[in-house]
Amino acid sequence: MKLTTKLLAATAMVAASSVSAVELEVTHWWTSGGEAAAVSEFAKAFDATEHTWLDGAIAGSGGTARPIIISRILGGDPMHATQLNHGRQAEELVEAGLMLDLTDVAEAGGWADVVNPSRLLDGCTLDGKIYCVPVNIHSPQWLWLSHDAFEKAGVDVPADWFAFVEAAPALRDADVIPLAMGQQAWQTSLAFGAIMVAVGGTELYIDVLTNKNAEAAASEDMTKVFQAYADARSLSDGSNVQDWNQATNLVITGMAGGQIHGDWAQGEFQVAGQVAGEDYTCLPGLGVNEIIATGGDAFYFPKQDDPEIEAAQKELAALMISPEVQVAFNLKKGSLPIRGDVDLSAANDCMKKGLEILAAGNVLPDGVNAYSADTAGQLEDLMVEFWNDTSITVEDAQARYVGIIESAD
Amino acid sequence: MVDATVNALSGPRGPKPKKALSSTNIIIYGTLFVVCMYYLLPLYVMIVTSLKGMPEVRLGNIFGPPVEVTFQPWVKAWSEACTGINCEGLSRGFWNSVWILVPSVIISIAIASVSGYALANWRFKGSEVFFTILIFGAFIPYQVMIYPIVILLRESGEGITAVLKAFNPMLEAMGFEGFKTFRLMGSLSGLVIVHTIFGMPILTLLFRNYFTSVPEELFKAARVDGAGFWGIYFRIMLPMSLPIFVVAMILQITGIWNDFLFGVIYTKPETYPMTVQLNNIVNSVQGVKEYNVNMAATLLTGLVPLVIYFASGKLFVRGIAAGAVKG
Amino acid sequence: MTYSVEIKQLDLAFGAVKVLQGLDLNVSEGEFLVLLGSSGCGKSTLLNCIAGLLEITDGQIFIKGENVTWAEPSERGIGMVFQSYALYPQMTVKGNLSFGLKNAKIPKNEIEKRVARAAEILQIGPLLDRKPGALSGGQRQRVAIGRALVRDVDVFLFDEPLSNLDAKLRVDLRVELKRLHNQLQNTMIYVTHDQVEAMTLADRIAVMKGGAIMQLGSPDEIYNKPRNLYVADFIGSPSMNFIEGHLEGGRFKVDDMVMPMDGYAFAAPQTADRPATIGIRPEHVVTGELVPNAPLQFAVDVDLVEPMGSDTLVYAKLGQHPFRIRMDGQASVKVGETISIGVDPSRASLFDTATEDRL
Amino acid sequence: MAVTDTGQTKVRAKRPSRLFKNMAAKIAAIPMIFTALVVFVGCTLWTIYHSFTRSRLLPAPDKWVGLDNYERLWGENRWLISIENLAIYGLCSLVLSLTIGFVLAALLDRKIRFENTIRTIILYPFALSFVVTGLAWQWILNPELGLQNTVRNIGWESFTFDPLNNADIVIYGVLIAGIWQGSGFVMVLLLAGMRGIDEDVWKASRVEGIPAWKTYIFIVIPMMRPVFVTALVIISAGIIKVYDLVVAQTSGGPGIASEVPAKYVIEKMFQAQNLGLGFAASTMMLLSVLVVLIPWAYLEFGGKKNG
Repeated sequence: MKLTTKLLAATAMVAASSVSAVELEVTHWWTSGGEAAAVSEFAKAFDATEHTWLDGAIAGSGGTARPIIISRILGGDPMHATQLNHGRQAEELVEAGLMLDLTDVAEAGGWADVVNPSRLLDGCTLDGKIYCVPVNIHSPQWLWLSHDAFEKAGVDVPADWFAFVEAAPALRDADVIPLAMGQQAWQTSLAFGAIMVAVGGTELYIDVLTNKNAEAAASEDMTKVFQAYADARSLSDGSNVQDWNQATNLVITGMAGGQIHGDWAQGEFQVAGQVAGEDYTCLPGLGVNEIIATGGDAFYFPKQDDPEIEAAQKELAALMISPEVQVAFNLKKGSLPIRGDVDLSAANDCMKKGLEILAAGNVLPDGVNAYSADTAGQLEDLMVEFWNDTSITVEDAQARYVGIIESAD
Repeated sequence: MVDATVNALSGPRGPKPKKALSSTNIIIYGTLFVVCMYYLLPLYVMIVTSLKGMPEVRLGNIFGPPVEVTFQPWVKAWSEACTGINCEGLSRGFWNSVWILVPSVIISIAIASVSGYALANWRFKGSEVFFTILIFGAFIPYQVMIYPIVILLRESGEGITAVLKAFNPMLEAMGFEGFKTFRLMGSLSGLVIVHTIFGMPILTLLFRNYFTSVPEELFKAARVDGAGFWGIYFRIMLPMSLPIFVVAMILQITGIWNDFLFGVIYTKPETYPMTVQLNNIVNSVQGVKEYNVNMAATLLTGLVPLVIYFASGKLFVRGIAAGAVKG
Repeated sequence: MTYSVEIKQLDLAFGAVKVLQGLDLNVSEGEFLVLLGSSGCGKSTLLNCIAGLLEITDGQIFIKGENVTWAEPSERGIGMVFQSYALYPQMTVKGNLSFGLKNAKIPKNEIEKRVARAAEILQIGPLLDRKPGALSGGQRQRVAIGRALVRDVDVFLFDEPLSNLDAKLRVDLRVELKRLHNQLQNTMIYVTHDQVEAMTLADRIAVMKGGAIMQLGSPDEIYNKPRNLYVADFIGSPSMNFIEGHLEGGRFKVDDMVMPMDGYAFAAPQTADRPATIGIRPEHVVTGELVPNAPLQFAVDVDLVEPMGSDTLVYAKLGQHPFRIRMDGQASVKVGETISIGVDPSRASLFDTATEDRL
Repeated sequence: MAVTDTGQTKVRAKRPSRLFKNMAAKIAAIPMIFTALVVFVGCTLWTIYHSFTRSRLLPAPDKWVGLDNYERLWGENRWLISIENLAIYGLCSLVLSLTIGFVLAALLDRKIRFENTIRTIILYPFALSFVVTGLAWQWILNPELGLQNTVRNIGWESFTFDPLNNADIVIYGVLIAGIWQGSGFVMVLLLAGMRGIDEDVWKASRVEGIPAWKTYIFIVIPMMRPVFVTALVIISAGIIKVYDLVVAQTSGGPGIASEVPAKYVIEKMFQAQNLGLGFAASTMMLLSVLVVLIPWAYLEFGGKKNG
């Protein structure tokens, strides 16, 4: 421990009486440039208290990190705090009594009043108790477009998905990959969700993903969605990257025309020094339906048997949701803050678009929340398989999709 | 089979190719040359890539030697490459691997050699049955046992904690600090146990076969001379089986160093072994993939087993063959 | 009297396989006993039981009157010499000799004294600091004997100690062993499959077969009065000629030949008529000018002649029966020839064909 | 005292208890017994049992569902693809590594010069981990900057070799790396077997004027049957465990085209939070090992009792 922290800790000890300085190990999978910058805002804020943030970044996507996090919690070696998508993912862990109950912190901070949309807090609630801190709102349905690329192709930057599809041949002629796509399953699945909102509309989206209506999944509208998705995959020929930020990088460098991806992609543009509206354009809801599904990240605090640590955990929880930290974090992350009462004048073009949509209440629940990790995994597998295997017909894919929805839990 | 593998080193047995420049000879040496190229190619590519700057890498000639040699990628891979906001490079993984390796190798070899010795010289009722199960266990896919072992480690960690904490009131009364929670899961000691367990079948087989090949009369003579179980082990068997211990060490060092699966499942980021950290560094991208750094990192990770391999020569061959082939 | 080694009703079984069964054996103080038999007869197993290296199933073993049935090998007061020498390769000769003494916590100067004495007896003084790898086979075997010697024990056990040596060395060491026994006067139990070793070394020989002792007796008894067909066949080289026939009124009859068994010492005075087998050692057959003096005379047809230098071995036919004759090395016999031979029934052996026991 | 000073004076006259006989050996063998019984047998049975339960994030021994997990498993495309990949990878790497291994062994056996050097070169990849192997080949097979690009730069513009981004052939891309890593090992095994053959066989065939290749095929190979069988079993056991190579080289991609069962199991257990399905899949892996192992064990140990 550094001397300054020691001194800080000493003074804090006097101030906060019984609370002594502890190190909290926090795991997360925010390892891309923009994400890492954002998470260090948390770390900075927490280190400013008498405690220390011990970073446990786990590289790779949530898919790699979640197993590590969960196996450590189950294996009796829980970290002190961890990122997890809220919703069904952590349900069993909470049920098994492995997570710290944050209800008293939430009540003290009046979370119920400040968190907007309130659905985010619902995701953290089980049997009336709150177990996690939502830290941001992420909406996956965005289309990111490279001005450079369209300039090369000599066409205007399209205003919506359909215009983008029309412009694709021109991009091809200019040796630009129209659509960048990382090959990990969750990315193709995300694109499917975005196309579903844009092409199929919100009703279909809610019906299938929230109500788990297999009939709706078998409908003709859904066939159109699959068709559009099939078209999209042909646009991504030549995009041989794995990670989402590599795909985003193709857009940033003008090697690809666009990418369907969540608002966190913005962080990468920011790190690359690009300006929204000048170097790139973002279209929420793919520019068709200006509506966004609101997922997001949340932090859980696995139970410890040390009261000192527990106090520090609660302190961190309160800190994460505090206005200043929310602003600092979300500006870097490119996501929206979970409270409406903060000043985001520093936000850029894209973020403001998101804030407006949020303020207008054009929000959808996120698919992730409604399904178990198991079903979500099956859907992802189907999407990535379909995306990569052109021999699967639209009909086959839809039939299998319906099958998964029917047996979903 | 240990003996048979020694044959492998004893010299060729096939027909001798006729004249120095016969067509058969040209075909043989030609084929072998091409084969050697294929095996050397990736190592060569890794080395040249790791010595190039990124602009040169992007030119796209992976086989070309570096125009301008730079060691920057090596430095970066060792001490600067990032996973998340930790930018300590591979060095942390290297030391983790060392801390995993040393106790794992010592403990697994100690336990397996004693087990092999008991099986070879002190058979008791059921010992062959346990041994058979052990050998069959070597073929069980790890995936079948991974999850229950998580539970085993957690429970024994809790058990040990409970035992230790029982002493706490006493220790505190004496003015000492009490024991903290002891964890096997996620800790280095847990991984050491896992490596010891999974190294057991092959090592036990290796030692059992070796000790069986030691003339039984030697063992009898020692018993007549009044030496017991441990006396014979330490005074007679151990001093005469140093080569097999070296073989076992080579086997374990390469095996444990190269492990990925157990490292990823039974540790946490701070204790990740080098292989896992390598995978993370290479697959966690900040903007552009730095292929030269990736290749430097890859080579660094492969360095320890390569050094062991080139240094140990024939013993390595003996080790893998003996470990793999039933005796 | 107390025997040096006393074995009572010894049973040994590996699972269902009974290796030794109800075996009794007494060895007197200072006796040189040889356990002789072909491989698998149980002789080495018996030795291992005496040494305590094999746990017996039932029975008792006494050494010097002490019940050592369940004692550790080192507690029995025995020393053992093995076929493969079994020297500890990483120790010097001296280390090998003193290992057992160190284990028994014998004082250092006492160890020195005993090692020096053993080295002197066996003439291995100059070798003390060498490792076994640098010794010849004969030297190794001496060290192995020395290892038993230093322990100052009552009973020496030898497990085929000369089998790994070449023929000439074997003879030399055999002589030396005999001398050693004369000098030390210890009890020695010696396992071998080599009848020459047995005959030359033993005070008594125990011929073993199938885990049982077939005959226990002096070399002379074993050779001249084999108790059954097996022992008769096993001892002697070339082995005894056997001809199956009938015993009728004290005469042996086969085909149209009749042999009066005059001078033959029957085990029982009035032996009833029965199918019997006569055994005649090839070296007990006389030829040439000695034939007329022999009590019985026959004519045989020569099939094959094996000149061996010192002797000539003749394969012949006595009527329908193959018959081997050991003749002088100078004898000139040709294949196809018919020669006359003489036999002394008092030197022959008669066995009951059914029970195979000596009559 | 009858017993001399080299022995202890206290002599046991009574038969010691069977349990305490050989006590030191039994104590020393405890770790081995623990591994055999608790880990290998216990954990395997535990997993098999739980594969019949509806265990999700946590094991749920009381939620018995019979064969549901297995039905789901075999109805799932990703599993079928994993199995198909394993079959292709397994078959090809068996055939290729045995063929390559044998040919190389035969070449090295022909009294050539530099034998040690060549053997060292062929075997060194085996010392490397699968992660290192996978990453090295990922780089070589990189379409933009790797082999394909180099060949195109030389002038063969239409040259296409991009297995890692083509779902149809990605498994062969993994195979190239796998063979590179493991064939040297097979060669060493076979070479050892080859040199274990009586040299008189070669003398006899030379006396009878049989050409070398015929001697190899009709005499040497049949004589090496046990070595081949052993190599086969070891390669097969290794193939079923393939995990790190795929994770490092392709992460199962593109899409799910290079998934393998071992990866499927890990992901179902720790990621999709469907332990039951993961257990079912790992039980299937175990079954496939037994399919190879039992006939082998029968052949090897069927006649004689002792291993």
